[in-house]
Amino acid sequence: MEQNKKQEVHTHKIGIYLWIWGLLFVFSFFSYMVDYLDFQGLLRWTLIVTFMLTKAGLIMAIFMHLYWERWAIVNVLLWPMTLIGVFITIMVSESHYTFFTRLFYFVVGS
Amino acid sequence: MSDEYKDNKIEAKSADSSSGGYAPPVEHIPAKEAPEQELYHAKSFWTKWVFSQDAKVIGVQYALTATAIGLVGLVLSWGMRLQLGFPETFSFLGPATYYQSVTMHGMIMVIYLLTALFLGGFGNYLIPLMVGARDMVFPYVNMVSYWVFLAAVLVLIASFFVPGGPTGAGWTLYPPQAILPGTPGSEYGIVLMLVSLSMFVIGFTMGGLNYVITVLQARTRGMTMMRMPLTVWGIFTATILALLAFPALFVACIMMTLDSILGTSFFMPDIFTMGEKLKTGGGSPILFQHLFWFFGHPEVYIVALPAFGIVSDLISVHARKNIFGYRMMVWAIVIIGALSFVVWAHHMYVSGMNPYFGFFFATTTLIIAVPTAIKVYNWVLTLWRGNIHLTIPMLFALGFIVTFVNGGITGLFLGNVIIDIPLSDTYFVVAHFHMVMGIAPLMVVFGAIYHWYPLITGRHLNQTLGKIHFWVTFLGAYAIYFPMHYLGFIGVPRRYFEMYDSPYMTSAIGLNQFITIAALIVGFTQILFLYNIFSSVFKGEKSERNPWKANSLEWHTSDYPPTHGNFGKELPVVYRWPYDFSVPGSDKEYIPQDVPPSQVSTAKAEIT
Amino acid sequence: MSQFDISKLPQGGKGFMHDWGSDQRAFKGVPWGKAMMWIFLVSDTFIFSCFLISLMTARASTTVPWPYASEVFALTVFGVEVPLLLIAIMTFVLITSSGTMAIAVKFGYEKRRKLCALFLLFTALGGLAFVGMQAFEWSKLIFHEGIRPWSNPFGAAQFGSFFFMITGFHGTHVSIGVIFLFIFARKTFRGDFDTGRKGFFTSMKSNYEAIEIMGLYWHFVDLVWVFIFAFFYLW
Amino acid sequence: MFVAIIFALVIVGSIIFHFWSPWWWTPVASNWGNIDDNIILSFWVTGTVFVVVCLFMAYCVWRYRYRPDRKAEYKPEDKKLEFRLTLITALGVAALLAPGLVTWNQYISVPKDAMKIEVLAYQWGWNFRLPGNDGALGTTSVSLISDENPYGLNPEDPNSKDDILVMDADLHLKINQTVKIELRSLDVLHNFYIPQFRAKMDMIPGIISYYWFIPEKKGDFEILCAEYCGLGHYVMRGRVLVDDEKDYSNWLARQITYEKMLAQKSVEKKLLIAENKN
Ligand code: HEA
Ligand code: HEA
Ligand code: CUA
Ligand SMILES: [Cu+2]
Repeated sequence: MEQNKKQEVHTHKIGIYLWIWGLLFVFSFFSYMVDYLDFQGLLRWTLIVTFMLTKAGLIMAIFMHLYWERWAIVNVLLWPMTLIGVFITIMVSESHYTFFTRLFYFVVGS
Repeated sequence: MSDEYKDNKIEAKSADSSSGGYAPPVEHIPAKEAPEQELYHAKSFWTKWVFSQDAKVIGVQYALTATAIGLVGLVLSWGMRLQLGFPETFSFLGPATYYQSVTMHGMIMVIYLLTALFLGGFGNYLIPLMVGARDMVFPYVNMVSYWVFLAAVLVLIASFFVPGGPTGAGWTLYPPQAILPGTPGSEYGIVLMLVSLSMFVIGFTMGGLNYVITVLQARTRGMTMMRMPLTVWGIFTATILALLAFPALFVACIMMTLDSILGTSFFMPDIFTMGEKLKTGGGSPILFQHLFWFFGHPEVYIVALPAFGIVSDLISVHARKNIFGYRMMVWAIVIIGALSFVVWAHHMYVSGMNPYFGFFFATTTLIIAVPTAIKVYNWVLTLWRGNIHLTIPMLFALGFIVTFVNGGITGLFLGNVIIDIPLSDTYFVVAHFHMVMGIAPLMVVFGAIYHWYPLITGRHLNQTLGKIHFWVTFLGAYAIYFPMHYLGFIGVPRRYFEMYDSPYMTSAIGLNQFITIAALIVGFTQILFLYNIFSSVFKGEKSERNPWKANSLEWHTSDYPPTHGNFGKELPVVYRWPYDFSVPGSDKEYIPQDVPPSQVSTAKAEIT
Repeated sequence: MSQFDISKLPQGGKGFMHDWGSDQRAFKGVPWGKAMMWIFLVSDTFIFSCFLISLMTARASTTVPWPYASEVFALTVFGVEVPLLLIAIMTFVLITSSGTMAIAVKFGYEKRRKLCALFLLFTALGGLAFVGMQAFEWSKLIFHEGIRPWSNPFGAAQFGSFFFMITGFHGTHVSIGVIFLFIFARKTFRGDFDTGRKGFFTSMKSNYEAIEIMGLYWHFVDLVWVFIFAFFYLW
Repeated sequence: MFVAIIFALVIVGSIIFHFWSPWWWTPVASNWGNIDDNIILSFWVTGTVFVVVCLFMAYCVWRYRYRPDRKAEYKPEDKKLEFRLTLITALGVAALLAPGLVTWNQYISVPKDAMKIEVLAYQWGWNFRLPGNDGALGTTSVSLISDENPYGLNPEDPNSKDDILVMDADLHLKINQTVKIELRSLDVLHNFYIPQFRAKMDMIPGIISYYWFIPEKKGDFEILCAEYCGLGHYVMRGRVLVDDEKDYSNWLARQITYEKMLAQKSVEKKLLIAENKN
């Protein structure tokens, strides 16, 4: 009986998948162009991350059906990522610290 | 929601209304959301007892394996203590053997004994029974989980027999020292250790997914999250922590294995050793420490949270009183779990990391003390106005409170970054973590075994032996570790093979010998306990059904002890939380979770 | 006893409170296997995150220059150096296979056995192509560029270490996925999910939910590639 | 009865042990006496909580021990009480943390006038390097280490010429001279720890860590390596001698600089070559 219910919840027109597929292509192409056109610095950084997160969001929301799931599960899946966020923040700061002590105290480039 | 019951003197309802608008009417039985679980029915001896897919059997397998390897850890600790107390007398232990013992002792105790015992052992046995499921959701995966765990243990044991012996890098396995000559077992031992850990993680993940999904998706009708016994909450949260923390260990293991066998430089900076510069270079040893403790700190709560949960149930049942502040207890467990991911670098205050981290991590670390303190208060407030049976599980629970508070409080010293500076890497730390991890959760393990042994075997453990076991273990262990803090104050560093020639040690030789003797006595008492466990299977006093008069579902199965499938034809329906002891106005002293309100004579109790 | 009907439950934030406060299931209407796959993927996310965080740390703390990925991974086509060409193709292949997987899942739920099996097969072939190209890339790096896990001619040694480790780990995920895709394609085609034939190992029945679970895994592999692409190749 | 008494005795025994046992920390010999103050504060706050909680528990065990005719109270929660306890605990935590963080801030902020000293650790021993008259230490690299250049000093760096190399496990310090210790390791993790100074920090290969202190008492202190570094970890000790002005300059005068050592070595080398020629 669960099966029947699912049909309404999970089946979508094939079009939406093709759409997303196309979008993923486009965004991959954009991020490829970032490299091809050799953008540098903050611009490169922002563009790459934006495209990356957009693609990730599309895959999760549509292909993995997260958009249609109930909040109870969506929240459980996404909140742990804040822990990753903390870890990233700390490690960014840590690696800069390491880098600058090395520059300061050591003969660099050997 | 609980406002509804505000003016009602009994707030029994409170326990399950917190999480929102859903509170089924009193006699309402919700519809089944899913068909019955399909069970695997074993046909032969092998599939029934050895390659078993029954969570209860798997739980016992896990527990026995963990105990066996735990005894190895115990014996290693004797070797260490003999050397520390009587360095001249027991010179058969060289420094290499000593460091190998320390390492294997630490690793075995934390990972292969406590983690496996609490989650694999108690988790497997109790979760399905307590939430009213027939079995874990994926019995087959669950079985594989045990066998992978066993393989991991065997690899660990194998490392004792390879050339160079097991690794002697300390259980923290810090590179570069772990894989450089100058450390015992830096060639084969360390690789086997890393492989074994990786296997443990893989095996554990299979089991852990089962525990989590069983709690989330396989509860019986009426069993809301807020009606689960705290034991389940503790194990459930700990499992989630494990699923999120073990990845960091796994990654660290892979990277170090590559460093060790392929010569990569993930953790290898520019190093000059043995008269030459190594080819490796540019890596960061601190990175390993971050990865390790991103796993390591949650890990210590992985062994603490199940203990918190179980001890709550022991106290409640044996004091015949509902656990005080159930909701706060649940939230405390969840908050501790979440916070435990943002305190990891308190193990690295003196590691040479970016010094400004000290502010952040000291603050988060001390904040954890608040939810923990709430738990402690609620345990003792449960005793208040209870009707305390001083059974053996209760004694162990009391012992747990004393040792845990003692150890937790020394944690506050260490968490406060500036105080950690002189105390880090001294015996103060060793005393802290043995008190809070070596002794406190073990007290709960013992208490839990005395509590659930009748459920598993249908017989009681011998009470006299049990009393001796408790008193010697509790007083003895306290005598080992309380004075040990003061060694740390004097300045005695941990992981010192011996330092009798040092001015810091002169006053403390006697103390060290005392500690060794106490440790040996406590250690040998465990043999009594093991004897008790094995002989009581056959000779123990037969236990009647539900000997402790507990409410939770595991005592109310159709067969006693429970058999495959746990419950009879129909799964039980749950109407209340598991702590309805001494409900006022009721003629029953306790009301099991599956007793419908209509069968309880008073109007008031029906609220649950 | 009333029938359980998921469509009558509250939605959004209210639904969150309701589901967590309810009995039996916290994730309403989510089968066990799917819930398990989701939680596993969260755990796996932590693994990949740790890998990528380590990469970031190593890269940001080394004083030796980091090789410039878009040159290292350039491919010469008709005498022109095109940066990251192979990687771009690999990316497109993987995304495509993710698309076919999504469609296979759709057909699975509609119980269109043959179409479902067909698209699973497409997906598997896409995965296979991806692994093949990866193997080609590895051999090119090892044999032509002289990149080794422990050293490389372009700069920081960690470049090669992380490259082989992370793409290797991802490639393993893809390979495992491919194997299962083939198995599932066969099972679907044979009609196991319609007849409730018992599994070889578990001796349990399974149904089309298995396809959705497989799909989650496969999309996740694609998802991880999105991050690797950004962090390793483009950064 | 008996159980409650034993538990109470354990607590009382702990207090007695704490106050009357001979084991206590070594007298502080640096400016970090305020770390001791922090510890004492923690002792009082947490010690009180420990004693109160445990004695309360023992009291409950005695007062509410099993009686067949008694019925336990039924009390799921008491929001007010729980809130108060949370608040008190939070205040207690804040009281411990605030002074701790202030002291930590001092610990990581090195005074401007501090004299820099490099402590060099290797498996399993200690060496030291003092700046010469320029007050600065030269940069280093482990790739440069050789017989002529045991510290791996950068010969191009003008700061390194007059650096004083103390190739000995004894370090002398001038009393009341602020020092910033720069910690360097050649091979694995070590930790430079002197209990009387209260300060410690790991040394990590490939990075320089630091701390600072003012030695305020004359004396002879043992250095302990406080981070596990392999088989010789426990024998990796050294000495710090805190001297007065005069003894210190005497000692300093006996040390050689990098330049001098280079000169000496090249003389030796020439001699060696000359010998070989003969
Ligand atoms: C079960 C295991 C467990 C548990 C629960 C804890 C709990 C805590 N630990 Fe511990 N710890 C370890 C196991 C554990 N630890 C291990 C194994 C190590 C060493 C690893 C190694 O290096 O080998 C270690 C090391 C360790 C360190 C690193 C020391 C060092 O190496 O320099 C620190 C530092 O912050 C620390 C802090 C804490 C704190 C603040 C808590 C808190 O969670 C404690 C909270 C509890 C209480 C506070 C008691 C109850 C509270 C009250 C009764 C009220 C309190 C009153 C007031 C606050 C006023 N621990
Ligand atoms: C749960 C964890 C645990 C437990 C139980 C123990 C138990 C003991 N440990 Fe510890 N120990 C560690 C975890 C643990 N240890 C860790 C993580 C380290 C750090 C390693 C490192 O530095 O790398 C360490 C290090 C360590 C040291 C420091 C070595 C050094 O730094 O040089 C010492 C020294 O005395 C010591 C002694 C002991 C003693 C005497 C016992 C016991 O003998 C105490 C008394 C015994 C008991 C209370 C009963 C024990 C029962 C069982 C073990 C299992 C039986 C189970 C069943 C029957 C179900 N241990
Ligand atoms: Cu050097 Cu320990
Ligand atoms: Cu910790």
